[in-house]
Amino acid sequence: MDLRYSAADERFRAELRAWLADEVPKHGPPPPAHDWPARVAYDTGWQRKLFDAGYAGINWPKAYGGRELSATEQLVYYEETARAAAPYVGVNFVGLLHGGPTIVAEGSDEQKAKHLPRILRGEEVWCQGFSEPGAGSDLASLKTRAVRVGDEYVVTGHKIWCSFAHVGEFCELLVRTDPDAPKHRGISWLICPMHLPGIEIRPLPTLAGEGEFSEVFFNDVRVPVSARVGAENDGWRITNVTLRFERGTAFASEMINLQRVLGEIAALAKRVTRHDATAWDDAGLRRECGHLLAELDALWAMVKRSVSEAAQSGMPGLEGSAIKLYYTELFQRVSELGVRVLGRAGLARDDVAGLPSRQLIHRHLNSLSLTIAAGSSQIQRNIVGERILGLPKDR
Amino acid sequence: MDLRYSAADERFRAELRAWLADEVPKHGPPPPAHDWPARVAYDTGWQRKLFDAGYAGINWPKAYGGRELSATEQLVYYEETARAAAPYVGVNFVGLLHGGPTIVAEGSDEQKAKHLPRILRGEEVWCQGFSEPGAGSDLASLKTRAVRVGDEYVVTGHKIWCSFAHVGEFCELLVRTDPDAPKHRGISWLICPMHLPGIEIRPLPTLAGEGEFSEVFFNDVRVPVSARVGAENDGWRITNVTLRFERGTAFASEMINLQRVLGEIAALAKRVTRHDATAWDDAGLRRECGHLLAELDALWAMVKRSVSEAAQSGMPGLEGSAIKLYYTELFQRVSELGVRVLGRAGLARDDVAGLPSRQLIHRHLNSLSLTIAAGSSQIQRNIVGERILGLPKDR
Amino acid sequence: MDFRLTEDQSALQSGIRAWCDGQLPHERLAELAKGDPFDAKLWSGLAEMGVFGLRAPESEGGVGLGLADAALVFAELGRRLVPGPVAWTHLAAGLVPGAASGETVVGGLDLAGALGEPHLVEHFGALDVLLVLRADSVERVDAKALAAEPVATPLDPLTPVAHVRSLPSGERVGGADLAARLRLEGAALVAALSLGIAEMAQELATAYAKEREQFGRAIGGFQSIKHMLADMFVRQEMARAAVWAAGATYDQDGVGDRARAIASARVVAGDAAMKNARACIQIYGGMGYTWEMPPHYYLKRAWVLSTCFGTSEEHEARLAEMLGA
Amino acid sequence: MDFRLTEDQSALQSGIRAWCDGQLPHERLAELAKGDPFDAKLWSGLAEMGVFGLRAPESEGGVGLGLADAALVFAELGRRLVPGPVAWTHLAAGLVPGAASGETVVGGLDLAGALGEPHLVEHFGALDVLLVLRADSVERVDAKALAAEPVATPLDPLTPVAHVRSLPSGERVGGADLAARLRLEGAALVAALSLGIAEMAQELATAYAKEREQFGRAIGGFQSIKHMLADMFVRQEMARAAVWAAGATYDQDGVGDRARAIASARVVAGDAAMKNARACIQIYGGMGYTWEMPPHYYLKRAWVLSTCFGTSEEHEARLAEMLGA
Repeated sequence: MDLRYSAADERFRAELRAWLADEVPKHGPPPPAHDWPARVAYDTGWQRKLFDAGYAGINWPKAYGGRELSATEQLVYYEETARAAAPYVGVNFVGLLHGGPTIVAEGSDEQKAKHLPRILRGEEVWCQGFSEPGAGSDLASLKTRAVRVGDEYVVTGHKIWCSFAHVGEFCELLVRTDPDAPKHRGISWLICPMHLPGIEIRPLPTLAGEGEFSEVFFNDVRVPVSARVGAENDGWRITNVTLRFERGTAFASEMINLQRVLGEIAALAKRVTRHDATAWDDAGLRRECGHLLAELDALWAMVKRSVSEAAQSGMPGLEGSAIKLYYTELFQRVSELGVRVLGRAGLARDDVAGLPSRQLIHRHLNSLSLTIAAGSSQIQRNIVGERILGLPKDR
Repeated sequence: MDLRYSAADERFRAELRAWLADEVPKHGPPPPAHDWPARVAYDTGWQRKLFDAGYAGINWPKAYGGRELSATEQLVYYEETARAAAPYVGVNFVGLLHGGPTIVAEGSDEQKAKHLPRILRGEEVWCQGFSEPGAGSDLASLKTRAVRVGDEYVVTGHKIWCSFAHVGEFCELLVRTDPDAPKHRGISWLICPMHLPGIEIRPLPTLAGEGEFSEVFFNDVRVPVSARVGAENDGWRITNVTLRFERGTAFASEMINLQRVLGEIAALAKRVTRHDATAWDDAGLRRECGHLLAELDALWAMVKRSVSEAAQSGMPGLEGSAIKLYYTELFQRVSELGVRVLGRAGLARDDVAGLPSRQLIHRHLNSLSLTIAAGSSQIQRNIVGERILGLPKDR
Repeated sequence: MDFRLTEDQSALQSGIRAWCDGQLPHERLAELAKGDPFDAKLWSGLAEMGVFGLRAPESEGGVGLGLADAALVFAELGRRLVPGPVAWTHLAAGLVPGAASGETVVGGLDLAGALGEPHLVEHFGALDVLLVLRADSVERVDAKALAAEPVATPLDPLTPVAHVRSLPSGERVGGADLAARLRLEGAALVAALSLGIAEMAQELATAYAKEREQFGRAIGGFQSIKHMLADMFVRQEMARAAVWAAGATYDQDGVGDRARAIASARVVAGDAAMKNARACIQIYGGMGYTWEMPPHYYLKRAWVLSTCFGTSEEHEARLAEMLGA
Repeated sequence: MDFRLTEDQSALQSGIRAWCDGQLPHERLAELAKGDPFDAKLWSGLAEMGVFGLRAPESEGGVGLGLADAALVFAELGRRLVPGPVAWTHLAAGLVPGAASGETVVGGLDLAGALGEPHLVEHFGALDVLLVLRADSVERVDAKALAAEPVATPLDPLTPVAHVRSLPSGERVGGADLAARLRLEGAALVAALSLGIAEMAQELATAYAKEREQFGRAIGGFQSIKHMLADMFVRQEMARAAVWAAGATYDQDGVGDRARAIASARVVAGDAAMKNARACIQIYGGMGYTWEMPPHYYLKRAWVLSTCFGTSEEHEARLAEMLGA
């Protein structure tokens, strides 16, 4: 058990920190949430800068443009980018943290060569096509059909909660290739180009009001068989690879960010008044903040443990479900506290009287999806109970 | 919606309050928990005094020695006895709040005449014989057999969590009279005299360390058929009558008591020091107390609603499960707060330095059974979900 | 003592419920959110139903009912998220001419509590009069003559707010007693509105859990969902008991401490509204996270209410004082 | 950085676990509770395993390991509820002659925190020396010469306590720095013991939920139980991460703020111990409420620990100060 970073890690940290100190301010503030062309340019532009500086694909193979660094260097990367408040992965989320890692683990050499470098350079934006109106928690019951005709799949179906569909060039698409097999056995994982005829995209506004999500309709869309990742009908196993990446460390930067957010909430509490005192003068509120800090510290220690373990196995472990459960509910509690501290200013989603309502409320509203998306908390508890603790399955 | 008590109610209150003011101090403090003969004498002695003064069986038929008062007068009774810190029902619990009400509702005239007046006079202590080692939450799967031979049932089985078995004269005993019927259809409800040959009682110490509970073994115990309440194999329905009484207002006095307990905890918090201040000087602790008071007020209002409704129907409603859920978890939180306020004094179950450790710790330890006994919180949530909200049954 | 609704109360409750159900089906929420959610037609309907003059004496054109009745009515308004400064206008009946009849639309600012700053006024654009509660006075300000910056994006899409940077002193209409009374009654109305939110959130979630199938069965059959719903029901029923009791305690002499009953109702109902609305979103799953579905409107309104006429923390502190007295 | 246990650490952990499992199977708890739970044979076994001298330098007859290793060992002691003043004697190694070898049994009183009064000393009857921590000093008192009233019924049947009414001043062995260091290390040990409790409570409950059948199936198949167990597991793993990190942060320069890491571990592990022990009783159902079954011993010990070397509230307040700095 050695939590010290090596001299090499610290050199990497110093070099990265210096680079971020220069580049983050230069890249400017993010564009408004509704301005999608600007967001794409901002997010992919930042990714390109990372790539050019050698900071893209920290843990991806060198052969495809990654840096292939150690697990600890990845942690350093997370810590430093969070510390510098570097731009968030944004529209690169699916490519960098979902589809990309899946191709690294399961894709063919051609697929790797075609997609990985472009994802790392910010040239290829990906979107997600997993959930369907009837297949949410029960994702494996998905119904989007892919019928093989020659060397193409003809895809028909209706996907929902597709992140970045309206700006994505490729979609990680789950389809049913064998309708007669048991539900987990008939699924395939496709890389679907989003420019193909027959794809219709309809924005899906969320309670936060903005448009990262869409519904996507596939009407006889012809996807080449060569775009399938892994074997036909082996898509459920591959999906679980994808999800394990998501549940593991995809949110590592966010977790460290949350420590900064909590600090900002504490600072806000010192500014806002409650009767003749500040909100921070209240011992109960201070203890609540202290408790949240303890949980954030524990969470980050858990991520370090998980990364250390995964460094051996090469794969995030099942404890990713435990991390996701804890992280998502903790995020909601931290961000909810921010709204509470705002007091009446929280009735406005725009900054009023110099108080950071916009960001704090946006953060909390967004957080409401965390316990639902990527496997709800209920599903994660089932995974922990059944797959880790060995309890009997639900009937 | 009229929460005012009538002039008659208030006369009853004044009369009862005056009587309690005289009699409660005269009856003296309760004997030590381990001294069962003294406890029986104390509890039944108090019951006799209530009876003689006309305060026994407040809602029981006059024909059997009850007072047959209105629902509101019952509430007045609960309020005043709690206010006066009158002796708890103690060993009379099963007779007065469980078996007795069941006989009132479902017993034969002979059974009523035989048992009800004696219960009210404190002459007949009852005990419970419901749970079995293999039948807890799934009570209906009980296996204690009763084979009919002539005009007797020959009973064989093993009961657990029998309250007051070692001091009880009669047992409300659930037995299986038809082993071939579906589990809910083959149960009967017997009044089993505890002096019969073949009954063996083994005390079951609890985590609170004391002996209200026993295991009871029945070996070919011959119970007269005339002691069956209701029809043969109709015992499950009757049991649910019993449980509804238990979940409804059996704990009404305790609920009001809890308000006094919370006040005592607040008073304690003003006496104990934390650094240079008292525990009560902490705004967070005060708010926690305030929140608990709000919940206690809501609970008592809910009981009043339930009593008003039951006054029409004559039976406690299903909302008893909601009351039980709320009450039991609230009781645990109130009593747990008491232990927390004790600080280091809570390491002793005897009073140290003039702090009321004995009572506060005893109360909290006892409270741990509340979410388990009489249908666990999990079972109550199923009842609320399925029987009130109409959700599909567990598979 | 009879804690059941009287026949009149049942009729009042079902009348207002039927009207609100008709006026504000859930499909209308997203539509209302697009423009100014203050709807003059809806407002005059509320006025005709007697919502504002409910407790004003019949001699003054009011209905002459009590706070218990008002609590029933406001729970119904909460169930359907009726937009507009309903609580302030109701409180102003008898103080501000035209409030009882709804002709004068009255909003307010409560500056006597912990959350004074910044001065955000709900439904400012619709107001004729702004009541300002201070610890020692109640003032009325001409809203039409007041400068305020509308907030482009309110938290609750059905509760527009405007920022009043500089608040002139207004015409004094009462002192500390009136301010205290209005804050107390306001807290009771907030509790009732919150009860309505808790109820509807539970009903929506229960209905959805019966319909929505995953893994080949309705999700309400899974204990994790079933037990969440059971807890929602329990919270709602406890809140209902507390809110009804608060109204009756306020109206009827000798029942109990009025301030305590209202503070308790406010704490329990506020908690129920917030937790049930959160749980409703979670049970709806992905759909609960969409703008089109009703759950988020309930959470956002619960949030707004949590800042009105004293926070839960303030009411808890007040209850603790009573406990410690 | 490698957060996994080294081979030596794994060996240390499994060695102490095997020993504790052998010495203190759950059947022994009720038996130990009948007499004086301080067992001299067990104590010398702990001494031989190096539990007390673990961090003392090898030159002084200690093992020369760090707080991270001590945390592993104390988690194992927590898993089996090892009775005796293990934390105080461990802390006293190097300060009190004979402590490192276990020959001198050392207990203590922490008077620097919020919970000074009343002076209840754990395992008083077994003590040779009493350490008294004050804000500005550490004193040693001859326990054998001290008058104390044994408490007839301790909360934790395995932790007898005695009341010291009048505490004489003892021999000064250090000042404010030493007191602060011992309180910090003590909090880390309490966190580790709590982690052990959280773990074992989860393991007991999981095993029981697989075995116990109701409604024709193992109760662990019902989501309400399954999800409680999942939450118990999550709490335990987060506590483990925090406790291990606290130890390593304390031992290794440049990793982080020592006081913060320990306070965080103490808060999270204390919470995990208390909640898991409570949940364990609930999952055991009626059996969890009996004296004979192990769950209640875990809850009671968690309770005792919650009063040692600073309450959770104190550690939270300290963390808030760091956050606000």
